[in-house]
Amino acid sequence: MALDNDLVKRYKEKFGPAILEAWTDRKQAILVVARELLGEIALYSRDHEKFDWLSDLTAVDWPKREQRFDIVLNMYSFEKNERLRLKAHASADERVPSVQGIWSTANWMEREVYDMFGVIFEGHPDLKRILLPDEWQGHPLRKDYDILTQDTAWVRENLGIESGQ
Amino acid sequence: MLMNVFHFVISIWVPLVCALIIVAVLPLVAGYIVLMERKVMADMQARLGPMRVGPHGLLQPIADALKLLIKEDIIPDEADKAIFWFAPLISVTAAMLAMSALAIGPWFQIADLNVGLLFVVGISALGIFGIVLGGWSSNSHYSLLGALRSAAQLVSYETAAGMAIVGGLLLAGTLSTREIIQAQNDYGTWFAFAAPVGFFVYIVASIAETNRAPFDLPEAESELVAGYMTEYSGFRWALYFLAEYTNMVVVASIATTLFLGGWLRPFAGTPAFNFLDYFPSVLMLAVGAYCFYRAPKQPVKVQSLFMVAVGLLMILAAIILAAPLVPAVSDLLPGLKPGLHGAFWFLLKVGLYIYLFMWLRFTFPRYRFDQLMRLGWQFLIPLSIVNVMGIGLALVLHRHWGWGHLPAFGLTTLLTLVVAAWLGWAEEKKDKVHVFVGET
Amino acid sequence: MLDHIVFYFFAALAVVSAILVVTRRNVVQSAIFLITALLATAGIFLQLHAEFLFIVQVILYAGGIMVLFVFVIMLINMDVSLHQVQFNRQWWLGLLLALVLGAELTIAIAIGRSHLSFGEAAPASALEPSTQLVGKVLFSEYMLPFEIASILLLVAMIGAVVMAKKKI
Amino acid sequence: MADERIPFATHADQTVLGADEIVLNMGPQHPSTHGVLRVKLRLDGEKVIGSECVIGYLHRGVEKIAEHRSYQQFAPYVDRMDYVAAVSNGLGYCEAVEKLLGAEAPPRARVIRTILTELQRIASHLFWLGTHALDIGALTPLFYCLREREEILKIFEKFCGARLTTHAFRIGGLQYEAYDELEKDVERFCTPFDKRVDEYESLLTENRIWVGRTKGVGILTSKEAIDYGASGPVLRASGVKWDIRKAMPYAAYDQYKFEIPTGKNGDTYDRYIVRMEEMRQSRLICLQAIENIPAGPIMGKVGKVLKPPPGEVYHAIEAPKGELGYYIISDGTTQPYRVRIRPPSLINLEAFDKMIRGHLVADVVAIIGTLDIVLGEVDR
Repeated sequence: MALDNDLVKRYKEKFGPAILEAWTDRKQAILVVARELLGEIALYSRDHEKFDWLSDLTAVDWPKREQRFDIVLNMYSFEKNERLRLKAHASADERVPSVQGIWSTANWMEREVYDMFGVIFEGHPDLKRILLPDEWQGHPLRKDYDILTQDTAWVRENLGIESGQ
Repeated sequence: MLMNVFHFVISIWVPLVCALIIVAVLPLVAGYIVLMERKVMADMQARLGPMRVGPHGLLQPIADALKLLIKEDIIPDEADKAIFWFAPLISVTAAMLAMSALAIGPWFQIADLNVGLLFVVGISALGIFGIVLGGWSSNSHYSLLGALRSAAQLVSYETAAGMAIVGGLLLAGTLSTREIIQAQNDYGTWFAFAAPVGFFVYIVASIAETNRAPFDLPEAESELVAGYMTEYSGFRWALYFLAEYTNMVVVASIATTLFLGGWLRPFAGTPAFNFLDYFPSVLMLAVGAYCFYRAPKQPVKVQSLFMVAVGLLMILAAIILAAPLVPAVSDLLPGLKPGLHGAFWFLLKVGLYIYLFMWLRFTFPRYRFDQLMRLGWQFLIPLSIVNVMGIGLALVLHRHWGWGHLPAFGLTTLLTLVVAAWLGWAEEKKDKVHVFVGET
Repeated sequence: MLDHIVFYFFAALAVVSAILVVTRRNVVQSAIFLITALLATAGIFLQLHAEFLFIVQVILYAGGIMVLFVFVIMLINMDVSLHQVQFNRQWWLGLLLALVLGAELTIAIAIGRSHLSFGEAAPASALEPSTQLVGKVLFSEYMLPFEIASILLLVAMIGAVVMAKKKI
Repeated sequence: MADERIPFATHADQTVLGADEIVLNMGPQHPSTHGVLRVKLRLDGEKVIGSECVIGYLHRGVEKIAEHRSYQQFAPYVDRMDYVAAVSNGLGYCEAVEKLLGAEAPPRARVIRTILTELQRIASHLFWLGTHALDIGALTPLFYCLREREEILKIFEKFCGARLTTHAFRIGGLQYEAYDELEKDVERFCTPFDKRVDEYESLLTENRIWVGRTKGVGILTSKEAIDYGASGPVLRASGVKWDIRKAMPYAAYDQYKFEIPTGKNGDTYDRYIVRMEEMRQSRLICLQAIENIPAGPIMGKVGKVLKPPPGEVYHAIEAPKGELGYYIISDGTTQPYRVRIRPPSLINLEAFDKMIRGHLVADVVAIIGTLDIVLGEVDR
């Protein structure tokens, strides 16, 4: 159900229209923000709202929606002992501002999101694949990436498995 | 012409036989030291160690040697073949050659050089070539780093060991191993008690010199895989291993000769302790009894037979060692007692010294290379130099000003310890400055 | 008779390895032959019953200086120097000079043979253990040169430390 | 003489001595990288001036598999991630799904879960101590640690039949009733255990070489630890007093008294001290827990077929390595729409490059050991 406590009020008063929605799910606060202002909102959350520890940064693929990717930031505040989840919507070719400058921990997490989803992060020092080999084609965690597409050239050359097509 | 050739052969057949024994027996002894090490390590780590080959793993060294003989000798292709083949030989020959000047017992000595101890130190210094050339010629990054490290370590710790030996030699006044032990006999106490700081420095330096225990940087498994031995396999690798264990025996023998009274029985002078003469045979009897006690418990028939055989062997050794104590036999062969018992005591002390090596290996973690060098250069070498000065002072006090033993040596040891404490404190203080504060 | 055999063996070994040091293309092999040459001279000292000199030669040259040689060879990478042409063109000039020098030497020995007076070889057993002998002489008659030499070495050591100090 | 730092980016090739730098390749096949981690070290002589971690050799695509499995079917996969602490992985996942369902495990199940998770924490720390000491050269602690760990694995085997990948818990509670001598076994293990920890400490804590090798090595200040998102012992050793078991209690942790050890200057020695103290605290928790395990059912009111209402949840627990988080999105079907697992080892590993700057090769091995990473969790 909709969430309207003073935290959300402060965000709305600071960023107004950029805060698109706010609701709680299983008693956890979720804030959907505009993609362009993600960097500023993250900085504001860290400095003013004391969410100084980025617990997790990941993405979710909703292929049916026009802006298919959800970039999810899970933040935690030591002082207030509270968690907040920021969400931003982005379509396949839109670039998301990187929060690596705000929390250094986001470096590898953003690289993994790029590796698994193909989301390009603006301002990331060296955005390249982290888990998969560099020459790998395709982004596995996308919903339209099924088992057959594993059968890439890289697998045939390096693992010596003939094509299953 | 035939006569002097014959005469020449007679005059040197004793050293020849000793040399033959050394070259033949040492690899076997090295093998059994490896077994002893694995058993002691296992015992300290709440496990059993090798038990499969022979009863209690007694045949393990033979099995290891056989395995190494059969294993393929891989030579890396761009390696410098000639030097790659030649390097382990240098190490082994240097280690074996160093054994020649050492006296196992009053009878058993290849050559009583009057530069005895210096010869041993000098020849074992040649061992560095084997390591350095081996590391370089195997043309791999890891072995080059390992060879560099071990060469630097050996060179710096040899100085410390050399100065510690000088400390002992001042007391002995001579370099020949036989006369050193004689000096300790006339002197009454072993030099370890007269120059304790020298003895301590020598222990630490000798551990570092044989690349063992807390100082085994060159083949630190976790960082450089196996240091200079990385590319060696099969018997060539075994040669390096043989060189290391022979070096350990050499270093232990130097310490026994110079500081622990060679083949002298503890409290050799005082007749009150003559019951110690029975100790060798009693020890052998005890080991024999243990073997008989364990024999029926062996799982396989042939192993229990083997245990019985070992038990009998121990009993036989006990009888041989007890022989000189029987008055009838001793006046028949006067030289028998010092010869046999001397060899036993010498080997017992060498064994205990090597046990100390192993004990340290299983309790201490490994030094980092810069700490190792700092310990060597800024603590051990200055300490050993101060120790030499201290011994000199003590000798002057004792011989010219007529002070007694205890006050002279006691005072100088105290002085050296004060200096050691100050050196340790200075190094501690300096340590703080060098801490790498990562503040990129 | 055995002494002659041993002496000629060591002498030949020293000469051959000295030549090999110069002619080898691989630097490490020439370093090894240099070590054998030094050990051969040490062998000759031993054969003359000068044990102390023998062991000092082994420790000092083979154990000390040559370790430094091999150390330096290992540190600087070898590929660069291997490709350079080992022999420059004037090698025959060098050979010529060597022959001239050799000729002069032999002539000088041949003429002056009568004036040279070799002390007759002392019997082996008569010699005192050489270590004490060298020790006594070194600290009695040659005290001054000993002190000067030690100061010289000290200066050299400090110089080396200062040069390498850039990084400590 | 403060030794000047060469910033990584500017003139990478120029080193202090002017000689070109060596790139040393450690792993993925290396005895001390705790699994298939490959580190490209850029060395100037012996000093490390830069590094790059290459991971992914053990990547099995756990998150992709989760989207094609039902909630119960995915539970065993979770044990295979951090295979050294499988029980706490399982606890995290089961509690996350229970939150998603809005169900709650019965008190008896919650207490037994706490006991097993704390035993798993001790086992994981024992394994860390053994391998960490072995990397730094101390051979003996490894065997003492494995001797104790064997006792714990025996308890797991009696409880759920498996020693390592246990799959001990089910969504909603427990599958098996605790075998009757569980309290006795845990007590037989716990009572002598603190003397055992004293045994390890006697070998290492005052050991001059151990202190020399670990003090001042791999320093991570509290500000940097928070910035790099470190969690668990790595964060607490830098002075941040935060533990999810106290901050957001789960299972039955709110019923027991225990302290959270923290260090001061965040070096390898402090992390060692923190983990040793944590083992003692876990032992206290177990002893308190086995005094009264409440009777009652062991399975909550959770149907055979799990269809959680659409929505999402993020549930984090205090795994031995740090905060292990599960972000699960359900679309109302029996299969989760998306399962994101926050791997504490991977996030702790990010601080590795900063920690080894300026140290020697031997310290790199010590720092990998002190981060206590398990490559199964890093790569997922």
